[in-house]
Amino acid sequence: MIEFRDVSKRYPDGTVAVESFSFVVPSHETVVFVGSSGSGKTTLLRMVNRMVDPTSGTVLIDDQDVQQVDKVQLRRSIGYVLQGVGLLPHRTILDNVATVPMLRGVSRAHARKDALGLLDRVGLDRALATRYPSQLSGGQQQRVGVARALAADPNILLMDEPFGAVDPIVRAELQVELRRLQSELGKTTVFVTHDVDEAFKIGDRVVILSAGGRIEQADTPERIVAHPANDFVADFIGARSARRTLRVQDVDGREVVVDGDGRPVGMLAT
Amino acid sequence: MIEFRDVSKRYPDGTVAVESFSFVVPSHETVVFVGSSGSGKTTLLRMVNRMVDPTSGTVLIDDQDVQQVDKVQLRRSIGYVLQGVGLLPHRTILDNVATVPMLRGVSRAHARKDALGLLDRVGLDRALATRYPSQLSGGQQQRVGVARALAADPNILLMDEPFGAVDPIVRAELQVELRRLQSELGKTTVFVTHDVDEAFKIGDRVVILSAGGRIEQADTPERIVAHPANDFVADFIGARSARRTLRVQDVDGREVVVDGDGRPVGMLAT
Amino acid sequence: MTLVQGALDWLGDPANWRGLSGIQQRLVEHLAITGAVILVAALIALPLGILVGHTRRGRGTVVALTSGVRSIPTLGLLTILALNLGIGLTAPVLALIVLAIPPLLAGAYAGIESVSVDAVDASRGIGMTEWQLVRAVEVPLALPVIVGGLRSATLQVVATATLAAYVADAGLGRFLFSGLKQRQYSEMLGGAILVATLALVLETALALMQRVLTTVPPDTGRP
Amino acid sequence: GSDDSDPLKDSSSSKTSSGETIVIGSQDYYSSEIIAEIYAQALESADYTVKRDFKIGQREVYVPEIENGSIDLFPEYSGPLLQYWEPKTEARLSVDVFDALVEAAPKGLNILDQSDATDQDSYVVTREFADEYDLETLEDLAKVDDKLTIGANSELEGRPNGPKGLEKAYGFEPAFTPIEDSGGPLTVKALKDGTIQMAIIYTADPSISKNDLVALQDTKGLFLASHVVPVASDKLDDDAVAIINKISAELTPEGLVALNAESVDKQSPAKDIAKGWLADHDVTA
Amino acid sequence: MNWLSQNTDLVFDLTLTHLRLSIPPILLSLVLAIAIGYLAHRQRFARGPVLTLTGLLYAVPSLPLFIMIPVVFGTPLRSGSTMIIALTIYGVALLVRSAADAFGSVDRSVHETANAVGFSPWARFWRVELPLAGPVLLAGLRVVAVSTVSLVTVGAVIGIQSLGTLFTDGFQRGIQAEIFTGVILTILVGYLLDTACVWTGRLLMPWTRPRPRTNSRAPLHVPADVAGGAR
Ligand SMILES: Nc1ncnc2c1ncn2[C@@H]1O[C@H](COP(=O)(O)OP(=O)(O)OP(=O)(O)O)[C@@H](O)[C@H]1O
Ligand SMILES: Nc1ncnc2c1ncn2[C@@H]1O[C@H](COP(=O)(O)OP(=O)(O)OP(=O)(O)O)[C@@H](O)[C@H]1O
Ligand SMILES: [Mg+2]
Ligand SMILES: [Mg+2]
Repeated sequence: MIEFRDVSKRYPDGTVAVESFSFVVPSHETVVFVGSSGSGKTTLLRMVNRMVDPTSGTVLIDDQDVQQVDKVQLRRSIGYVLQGVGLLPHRTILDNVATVPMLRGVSRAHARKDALGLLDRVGLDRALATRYPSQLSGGQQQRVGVARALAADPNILLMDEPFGAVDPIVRAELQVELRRLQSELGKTTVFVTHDVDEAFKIGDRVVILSAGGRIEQADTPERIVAHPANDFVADFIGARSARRTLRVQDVDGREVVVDGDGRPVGMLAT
Repeated sequence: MIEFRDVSKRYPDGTVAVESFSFVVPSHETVVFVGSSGSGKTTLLRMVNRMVDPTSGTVLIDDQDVQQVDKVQLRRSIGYVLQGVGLLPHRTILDNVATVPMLRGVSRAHARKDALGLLDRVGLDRALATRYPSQLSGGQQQRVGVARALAADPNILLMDEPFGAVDPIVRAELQVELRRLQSELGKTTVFVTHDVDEAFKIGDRVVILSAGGRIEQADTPERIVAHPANDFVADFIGARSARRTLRVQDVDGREVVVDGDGRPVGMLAT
Repeated sequence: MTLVQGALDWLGDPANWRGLSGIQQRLVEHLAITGAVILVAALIALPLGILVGHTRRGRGTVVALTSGVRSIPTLGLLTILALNLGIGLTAPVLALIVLAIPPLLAGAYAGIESVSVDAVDASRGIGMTEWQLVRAVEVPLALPVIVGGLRSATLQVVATATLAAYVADAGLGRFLFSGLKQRQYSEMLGGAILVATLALVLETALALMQRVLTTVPPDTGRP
Repeated sequence: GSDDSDPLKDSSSSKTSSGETIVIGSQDYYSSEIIAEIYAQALESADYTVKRDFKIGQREVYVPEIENGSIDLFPEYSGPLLQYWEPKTEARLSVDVFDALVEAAPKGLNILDQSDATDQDSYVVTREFADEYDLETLEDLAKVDDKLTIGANSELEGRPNGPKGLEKAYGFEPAFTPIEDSGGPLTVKALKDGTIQMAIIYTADPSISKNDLVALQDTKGLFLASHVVPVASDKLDDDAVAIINKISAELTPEGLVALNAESVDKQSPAKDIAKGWLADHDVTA
Repeated sequence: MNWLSQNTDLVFDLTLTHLRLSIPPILLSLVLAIAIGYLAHRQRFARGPVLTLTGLLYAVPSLPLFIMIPVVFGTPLRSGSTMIIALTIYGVALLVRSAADAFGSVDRSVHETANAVGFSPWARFWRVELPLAGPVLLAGLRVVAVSTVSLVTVGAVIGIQSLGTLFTDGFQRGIQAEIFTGVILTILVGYLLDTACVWTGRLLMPWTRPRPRTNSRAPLHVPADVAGGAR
């Protein structure tokens, strides 16, 4: 369980990124923070592993204040997938995944063996193990990033727009994979994105943020779609837009679901 | 009207990118070529403005063989939005848009005046005119790319994954804008993408390609969704996947359309 | 071209290679001066450059400083130092150290700074200490650029170490000065050829080293 | 000796510059520059047009330019100049050297009257060192059992009065260290530091007395007598020659040391020193 | 400062002479390096040899170079032309790699774009490639400017007047103030030309000006740093 207790963050240059944010991420759940650029998502996420220290308020993990924990130890115990992946370009895929266990003192041979298993887990061919990050496609790199975050078998997983840089098709694949992983592993996960559709696809619970880390609505995806809390949320999720107002159309005897502009979205399951 | 008449392209290194491709793009229509990476989309597109010359076969524009036209002149007469925008980083937005008319000999003052009008047209604030490309967001740059392609008032518009690099939200906006523009201007347009959803949103007609520029199906979006021509197409558009098999679910009294995984997609219009 | 022929003859005469002021001895002296200078300069410049690159502090100062130091005329510096320190190797070695510091420093901080911000942030994020970050990420990734700085420094020092002969009985510069003053132009040109050859050899060795140290494979595009 | 392939010999075509302008050169040596400046100001006050081309490196660089006529007037030193043209010369005494020099001068160059003022190479040691070994002449150096190192411009190493010449004339060969300041302060400092024991310093250099150095007598005639002597091209007319000769007549050995002292101690520019000297001496023809 | 007060004229003259000797080689080496660098950039096979060769020119000590130039070019030894040729050679040695890198730094896609919108190859070079290579070229040019100014002083050893004359003269006469004046003025002249380069760059390349609204670090080009010093 991660608890944000009235946290605020003002950066040295005066920007107030987050103001009085309180929220509890229950254990084994996936919570998605979604909001437009600059709404403070990354700042909030990084408070959990102390990459950012709040100016006021506290963050607690299983009721322990993270300020009491050594930074380096804390970070080694939390899986973190960064906004820009950030693999080490001079290490092979395998060694990238094995980094954290090795930092924690696991022997190289052992760490590598475990890393191989993780590659399978995130759906990467073992043949890629000896490649370098630059020799992988964007989607493959993202998978390595996830494998690295899982390597220390952390209870908590922080993911900062992990699929931001990949194209829509690969992105859709990765989203499906992630859901599979989550159902298998059941980590407490905080996932950050500014794509509402992605949030709906991934989150057990979605938190819609406006500037300064203000919570506009926090609920399950279906309930947010069905009952947006206010105009901000309705606009943000495009509740009134053509792409969300669907209807069913008959095309040569089959029921095609089309959006407000008549563009096909899918078929009605029969 | 653009006609591909049995064109093939074999690159010097032996790669056969396109083999015996024939297709007619009717005037004032938007045709989308969609296919996975390496299926020859870019190669086909570039045959139109002779950035690539086919190894065999002919490309005709309004029944004239493009091989008969001077390359440089041809390119100046066709609007081209490149995979990756490709603005000139050392010229202001205005001068970027005015480039082609100026190359064609229009006076600088005149070209700039016209360019201002084009900024309005693609929905860009005139205040951005004196900025440089790097000072714009990805989505704004894409709009400039489109404005530049329109600057010479071409009859033909070639667009190569113009929205490939922007994030999903901006991408959706740009797709809507492009449809508006198309309905206003009615240019003969060839649009290339590897995102099926984008193809369905933009194309009057969608051509699904497999390796070597082979046409798997060419039809309207609805008909492709309703009746995929073969397994390749069905797989490619994900006809059997969770995201296309929708159903309607009641959430607190409202009809939410959810996909096969139970994730909300939109509301049923009433 | 008789001049070049003369230089080659001078180089080819075994008598010129032997003895306390022979080519062999001068080559050794020249190399020793170069080595000592580079070593001392590296001990000063590399840690400083790495610190600046790592902390991202004081970059402006260092840039201004290196550009200023770079514009100090070595001949002027040498004369001032010599007037105060006397003849011998101290003054030229000091002047050469000053000359070698800017490229080494620039190589070090630019190398560290060129390491991708994402990789650095990620390394912190997964729990590396600052020291581990420097040792295991920043320095290895910066090495090619650092060695690039070393290459320029070496090239400059080898060429400029000839000035040592202005105030000391050492190095290949002796052939240049005495050749000039005694109108033995073949000797002078021969000396120059020796300096350039030495530079070529060192340059090639360092280029090889740079290649070996480049741990990141080239981007091969599609896998 | 000189290579056959001397790149400087024909480096520019020999033509005299246009009109009346007299080009005066000087060595890259402050004392030479002062004398050249005296020539220049004296000629100017006699309404000659003068162009100054001072501080031209060493003899190897400027003599070819005198020979090819790009320089018309140059204050030289009789001994070294003779050795430049006649490396094997046997002349040592003042008059012999002058006569030989007039002989040796290439066609088109005139050696004007030599001055009493001398500025010649001499081997100096510190007073301490001289006392320790009781040195007066170069011959006495044979007594020194310690290491003996000469510091001087690198050209000395190959010259007949360098280490090899000492060996031939006096029977001992010292080590050599180049110091490229023509016997300037660095050389003096090296002497005092004991990094060298012996140096070549010009006799007119005020630093000899200032630093209490001892010039050892050259009993075997290693050095040629070296008087200040103007070298002139045919472009100088009789009046001009008369003025220059008058200057040579007025310039005494002590006078030259005084001029040099003014440059080094008072740090005055050559222009001012020359002006002061001309105010005290009448050189009008 | 006794010396300085008596010699302001001399110092002023020498500073001007110094500038006169510095500026032509800087400009000449720019032009030559652009030509050679572009060639090295376009002809992949030529790149390695051309860059190594020109780079090595920098290792030729200056004194022998001064002697060789009259032989090869027929200029009088003790002349501005000899100096300018020598410094141009060093400038080219420093700048060719920068120039090749500069053209290399121009995004391939820009090249594509220029073709696609209908630039002729000639227009593409002048109006797209050269301006875009500008920033990296400028970075190289700044190094050349500073090192040229510092190298001019070496000419004093063979009698070419410049601020370096103050070193040799001050050395002989034991006047430290004179040497210091020379050193400081050399640094100042270097700074002056460096600043001139920067301002010219800003003027000619408005798109590189520091701009508001972006708080990202200045684009980093690893310095082509092979600068400075005299041989
Ligand atoms: N180190 C910093 N110093 C100053 N301001 C910062 C810093 N980091 C972030 N900010 C500012 O704080 C605000 C919130 O930033 P944050 O990165 O948390 O937003 P975000 O929601 O993650 O945005 P994005 O979707 O663009 O990643 C922004 O206005 C940002 O400019
Ligand atoms: N200049 C070239 N030389 C050699 N092969 C090439 C060249 N350009 C493209 N190809 C190859 O031709 C095939 C088709 O390339 P093309 O760029 O047309 O594909 P695409 O459908 O546009 O792919 P993408 O979606 O990745 O842009 C690919 O196998 C590609 O590797
Ligand atoms: Mg963020
Ligand atoms: Mg393509």
